[in-house]
Amino acid sequence: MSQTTTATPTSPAPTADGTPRRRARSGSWWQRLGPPAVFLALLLLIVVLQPNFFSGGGIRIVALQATPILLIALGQAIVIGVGSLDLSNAAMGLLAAILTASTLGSLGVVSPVLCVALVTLVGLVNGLVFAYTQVPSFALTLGTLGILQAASLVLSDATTVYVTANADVLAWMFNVALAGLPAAFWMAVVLAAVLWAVLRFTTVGQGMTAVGLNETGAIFSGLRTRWLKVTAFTISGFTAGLAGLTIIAQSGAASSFGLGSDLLLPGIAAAIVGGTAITGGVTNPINVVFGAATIALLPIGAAAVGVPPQAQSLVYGAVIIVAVALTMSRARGAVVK
Amino acid sequence: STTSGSSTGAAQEAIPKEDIVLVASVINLTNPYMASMVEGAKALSAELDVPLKIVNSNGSSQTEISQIQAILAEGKKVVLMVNTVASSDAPPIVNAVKAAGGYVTIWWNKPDDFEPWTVGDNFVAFQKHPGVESGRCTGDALADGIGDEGNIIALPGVQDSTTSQTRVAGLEDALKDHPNVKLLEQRPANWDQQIAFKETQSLLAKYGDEIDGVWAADDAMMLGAIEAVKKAGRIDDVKFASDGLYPPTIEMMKSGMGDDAIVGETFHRGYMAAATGLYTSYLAATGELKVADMTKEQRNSLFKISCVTPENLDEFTKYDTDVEGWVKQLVENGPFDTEPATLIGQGPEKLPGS
Amino acid sequence: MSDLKARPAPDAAPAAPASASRPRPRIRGVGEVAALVVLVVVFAVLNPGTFLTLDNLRTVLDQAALPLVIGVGATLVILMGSIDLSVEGVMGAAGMTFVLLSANDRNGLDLGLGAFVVAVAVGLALGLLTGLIHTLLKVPSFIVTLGVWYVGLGIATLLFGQAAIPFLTSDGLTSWPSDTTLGLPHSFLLAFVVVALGALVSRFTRLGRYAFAIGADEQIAQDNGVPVGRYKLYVFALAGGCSALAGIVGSLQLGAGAANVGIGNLFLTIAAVVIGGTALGGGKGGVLRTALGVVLLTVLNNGLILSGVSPNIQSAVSGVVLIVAIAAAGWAYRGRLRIAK
Amino acid sequence: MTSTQQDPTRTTEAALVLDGIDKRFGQVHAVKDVSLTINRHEVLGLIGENGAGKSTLLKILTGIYQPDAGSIEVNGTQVRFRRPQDSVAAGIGVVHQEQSLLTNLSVAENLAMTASGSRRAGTRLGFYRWGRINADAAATLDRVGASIDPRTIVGDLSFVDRQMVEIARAVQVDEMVGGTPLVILDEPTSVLERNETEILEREIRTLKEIGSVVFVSHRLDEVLRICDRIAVMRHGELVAERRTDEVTEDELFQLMVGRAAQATQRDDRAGGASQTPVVAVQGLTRRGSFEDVSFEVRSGRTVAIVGTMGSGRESVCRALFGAETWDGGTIELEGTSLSAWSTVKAVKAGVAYVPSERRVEGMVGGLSAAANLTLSHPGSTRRGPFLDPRARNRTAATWFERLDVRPSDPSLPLGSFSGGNQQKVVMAKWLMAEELKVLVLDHPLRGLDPGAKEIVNEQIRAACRDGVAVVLLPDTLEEALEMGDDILVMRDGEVTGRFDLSTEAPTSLDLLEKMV
Ligand SMILES: Nc1ncnc2c1ncn2[C@@H]1O[C@H](COP(=O)(O)OP(=O)(O)OP(=O)(O)O)[C@@H](O)[C@H]1O
Ligand SMILES: Nc1ncnc2c1ncn2[C@@H]1O[C@H](COP(=O)(O)OP(=O)(O)OP(=O)(O)O)[C@@H](O)[C@H]1O
Ligand SMILES: [Mg+2]
Ligand SMILES: [Mg+2]
Repeated sequence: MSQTTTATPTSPAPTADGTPRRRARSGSWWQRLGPPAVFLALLLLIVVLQPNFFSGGGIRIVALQATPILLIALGQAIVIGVGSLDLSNAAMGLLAAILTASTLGSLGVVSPVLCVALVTLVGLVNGLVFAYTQVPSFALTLGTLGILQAASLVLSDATTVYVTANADVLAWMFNVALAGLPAAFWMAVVLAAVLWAVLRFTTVGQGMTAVGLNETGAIFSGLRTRWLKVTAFTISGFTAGLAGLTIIAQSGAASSFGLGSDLLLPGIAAAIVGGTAITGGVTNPINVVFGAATIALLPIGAAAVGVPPQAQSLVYGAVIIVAVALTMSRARGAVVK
Repeated sequence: STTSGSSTGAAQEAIPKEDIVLVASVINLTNPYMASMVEGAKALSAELDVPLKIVNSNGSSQTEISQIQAILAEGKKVVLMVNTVASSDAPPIVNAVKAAGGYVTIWWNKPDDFEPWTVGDNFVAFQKHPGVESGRCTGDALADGIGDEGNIIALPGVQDSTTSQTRVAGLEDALKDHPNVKLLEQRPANWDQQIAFKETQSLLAKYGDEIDGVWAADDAMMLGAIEAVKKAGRIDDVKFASDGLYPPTIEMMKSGMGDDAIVGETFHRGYMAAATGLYTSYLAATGELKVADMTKEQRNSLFKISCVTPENLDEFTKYDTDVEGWVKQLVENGPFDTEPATLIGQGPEKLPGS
Repeated sequence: MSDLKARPAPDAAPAAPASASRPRPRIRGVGEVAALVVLVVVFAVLNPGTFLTLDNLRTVLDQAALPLVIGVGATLVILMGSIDLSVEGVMGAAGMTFVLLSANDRNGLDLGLGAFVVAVAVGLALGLLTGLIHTLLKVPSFIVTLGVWYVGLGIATLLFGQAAIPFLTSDGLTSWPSDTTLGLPHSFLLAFVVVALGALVSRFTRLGRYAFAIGADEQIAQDNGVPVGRYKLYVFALAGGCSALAGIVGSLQLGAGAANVGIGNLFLTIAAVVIGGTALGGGKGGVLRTALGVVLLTVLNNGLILSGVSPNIQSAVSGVVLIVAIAAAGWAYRGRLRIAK
Repeated sequence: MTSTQQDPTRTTEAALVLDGIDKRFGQVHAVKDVSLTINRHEVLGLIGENGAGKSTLLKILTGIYQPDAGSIEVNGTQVRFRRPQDSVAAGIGVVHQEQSLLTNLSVAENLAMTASGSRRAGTRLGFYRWGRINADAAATLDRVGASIDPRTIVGDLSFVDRQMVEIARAVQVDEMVGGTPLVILDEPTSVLERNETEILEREIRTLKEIGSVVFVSHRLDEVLRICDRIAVMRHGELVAERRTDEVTEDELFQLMVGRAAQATQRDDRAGGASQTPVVAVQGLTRRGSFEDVSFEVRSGRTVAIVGTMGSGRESVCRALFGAETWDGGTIELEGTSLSAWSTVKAVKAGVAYVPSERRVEGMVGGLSAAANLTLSHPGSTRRGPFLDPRARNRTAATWFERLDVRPSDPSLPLGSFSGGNQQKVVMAKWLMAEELKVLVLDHPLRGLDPGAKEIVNEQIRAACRDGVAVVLLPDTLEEALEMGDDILVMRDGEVTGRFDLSTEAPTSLDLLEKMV
């Protein structure tokens, strides 16, 4: 309505104060290019120090290791994007891995589908409890983390669960390579691209960004903020489930303390090194790919360059800080918490 | 023992010594056992005059696997000994080593049905000390130590570790012969001194003076438990038994800490394990050991573990003063016949009663 | 990362003109206290004869000591809207420093009280480093402190070297935390003093008040003349100092140096801060509330052990209790405009 | 930054001299070469359209922004304000356009915060002296006639009370410097009711005795009444300085906007335009906020609700929009009684709400203006679940032109627009909706310049013509009389008076009588 009315322009010169178009906002190009740049710089440094890195397939190893981190980080980045945090998603991935390992033999192809679905459901429940009880996500998912850890222990009978048959259902993920990198990695990259498109080109994505930037404003705009948050947590569950599958594809076994049991902090770090603002509303899943690659590169690079093992932890910590310091978007005067 | 089955994988080619790099992968660098492993690897590296790299997994499977892969990617022929963080790490590591044409021996953890001979020559061997034996020997000692009557608590390691599980199974089996000794409760303490301290504190609060003995799956946890018991003022009334005979444990046993509080231990050494594992791989790499000709016992091996009590302690302390000497012997006698860690049987280990 | 909507309903003010009467007292932390009472009653019923004993009380207090000390720093940091994940790393570095500079079986150094001073200084320095990177490079505290966590562990690992575990050799020293005065373990008394100081600092000093101000709105605080950067630095240093102190006490409890002396303390403390009701978004909460949260969690852990809950599912029980306690405490405040993050 | 000798207005009485001040934000040239003198014992009015650069200039004066060029002289000495404290130390107190109190702290503490660097500090060696701080705060609050307990947490105060605290904080600089203070008030009255404005005027006169005041307001009558001299800004430049006694309101308008004011005659008082009530409120009650409120809004009509602080009218509006619950009574929307009402349902049903607290509630500052514009009712700017950026930019461009939003680039983040321009976008976000039925406006003109006011008012009237029912909480009684078809007076949560302007012609006094 009211398209019918036209207001009398009250100013004779609407262009006088009108500024020239400027598409690029200050710092935004770096926000876009920072994460890949940091990854490439780090890679360059490693190649200079260890020229065999490429020929030995270093990149393939980085992609291999980056895959589960990336999947966890993508979900985390979406949740951080709505201004929350999901401390339980790595544990969901591990649970999915354990369930898949114990059912793949009997259920075949159905098993991974079921397991991912189940973990997605856990994410959904997380989101619902969060939205309706309003327990801060940090506390809620810390609680869920505890529950999931116990579930993993109980379901695995506190031992390592091995895939007994049908391993081929998942093995292709790392056996098949495209352009020298494992299929699972490309799968995760495609997922990142899809999430990027969702955030950029859909109303749901725009809604999630709005919630992350100013939830009150989103509420007063009539957005279904609860559902947007539930969606974010559900996505986190889904990507965690996929991460679980990659763990099985990699090792054919899973246990509560084995591979995949320590993806939480790398996942968060990857999201942030990928330019995700911890305060919410700024998420670029494509850059999270580089964030994950950077995080995966650190231990590999450290070993390749020959950092003494005692000092690796120290170097790792320092590099994370430097990487984020370089990729952070700092609008002038912006508040950083 | 039988000879190994069909060897899949590429035919074994002798690798010139100059192309070899030794790699020892350990779980962390702040546990005395791991420190001892590094010491053994270094001694072997010096003895063979082959360069060595250490991988510090920092308790993370992810870190472990990626660092090993990174080293494989450098192009040198890798001769590897891994103390896996978790059993499930073994397949990806072995596969990566195989793809790169290196040779690997795994220590302590692997899936039971993941046998070296089904993988091929590159997975040279899996080695460990029997856990059941360890649990039996310390369980018996502890039961005897508290006078064959009373209550004990147990501190297993990380819950999903087979090493810990077999040791606990041994303990439980040993207690069958001591009907008056009751295992009150088990609290996993993740191989960690600090966690063991807290868990023991809690259990002391729960059971008070009922506790007569503490069993731990390794010495780091026992040391935490001892501290907690000391602080509760009960060090003279409680007995301890555990696995590993760490240097501080030796001191405590010698000095008769408490009222001779430590009653049972086992002897096996990180440096022996690491050097044995690395040397086995090395022999395969250089072709001195034809993997195809190795017996199953040699490829999935159990090595001797010795029960230590305050009485026979001196028999074992002598080894630690001369690590280089022991490694020299290893190189002389081969990986399977060097006292006190000689090959005694084939894995996987059977749990009592199964 | 959570806060109640700051906005009051402007017209909802009481009908009477805002008279000069004292503002209505705010009853805070009732939910948490109730939860604590419920836990104590439940455990007392489940474990007659073991839970409500002096020995067990001492155990609980001794175990609460480390998170209480850490909680003071963590609360101030979180009040500013930042977070400190470096706790366990700083504890490792400071603890190892302390052990290696005290009477120990690794080296001949024994600086006595000097060891204590140097170790605390290590914590302060790491905290200062955190603060500097955070304020000068504007890296989010989440990441800086994550990095410093690893750096701290790295320092501890380097100090540990490859020799045997360094043991403290002075029994007087190692028994200090669990020795009692007035029936209470020294570790707890120390924690009590630290918490009391923390409460005073946050109520009566510029440092504490500015932490609240920064947490409410950093930009406004800056515009109101609060030197935000400088005070952030102080608070992070203070938090580093608290972690260092905890690392020292932890090492004394262990009687030995261990790089992971702080293991498990980070999440425990942050959970306690959150349960206490300090908003992760900053600006609201307090040291005493965190202390309440710590006691709640310690009692919960202790009670679960006494009740013989299987270790496999203990984390689940803790998780459920954590969620239910916070949900219950905040149930009355749920609202369509409330922002939970 | 050469001498300021050429400045003709400069006298020895100058308290503050600005010379060639220039400031850019990226491409936006917010302040262009402004030279201005503020004399002692003078109230200087600063006016200009939204986005003219007033607030920016004042933020430079208070050390929040650094100028790109130019110099500042205080009492004859050149100064540089690197931080807000520097300007406080120089005796400059300020009420910013946006409220800048720390809502989690007490009133006293907020007042002490600015003072902490100065002589009157309530801290010693870093320790707070609460007794001292509270006493000082009480004295300061007394001066501005605010009866607020200094221990109250600011978050618990009403918007108006908070404004009084801000003013108190600004005027206390004189006690700190002991010299001649300069108090800067950036639109302090936009949220105040008449009686509070009077207190403020009195305070300004007192301040004038000892120092100087810079006063920004879009209410030209107020400016003429309060100020001695008026400086006019347009597009970042200082375009005129006039003595109050030699200028009229119309002239000021012309100077500000660059053209004459249009007579705002209402010609379309919609009599009994439509018979169906769009909104019918019956006995609505919310404990502690309002009680037994009943009214109807018919299609095409405007109900203006007036009342002082605590009247509960804002709560009623929020209930209409689903942002607040109610305990008793009913709201009917086109004949259907509302239950489990929420903002989501309200927006779907065509209810719009322009909140008074724009920055937090009205918009998402980090999103582009175009995204904000289409956030609630994407309408034709989406295809299924997908956004259609081109359609969106077209729509945004249309509305930008219609409301004369500046800068004219809708892809900039809305947060970077000036307050008035933000308000225009927030209005447009609702006006663009085809399904718009009810427009709930909480102080929609707050912070708008006269030109923008006209635009927005015209939009409201146009919406009315299209059959929208409007509920309006006006800034002033005059606005209520101008825009309303019906007027509802509320006091202490109850309706105390009703006027149908098509049959009655109440005066402001009639309304005031029922308000207090
Ligand atoms: N921090 C900032 N970043 C970018 N642009 C800004 C910033 N602050 C102000 N501007 C721009 O500078 C110009 C002047 O804004 P300013 O707030 O000074 O106007 P104003 O005269 O106070 O307007 P109003 O009457 O609406 O308050 C506007 O175009 C605004 O968009
Ligand atoms: N404005 C405030 N904001 C927050 N807390 C306050 C405030 N004023 C007082 N308090 C708290 O209430 C306590 C008592 O304050 P009160 O003003 O009654 O003290 P007082 O008797 O005036 O102190 P003094 O002896 O220093 O003058 C203070 O110690 C402080 O903890
Ligand atoms: Mg302004
Ligand atoms: Mg403005």
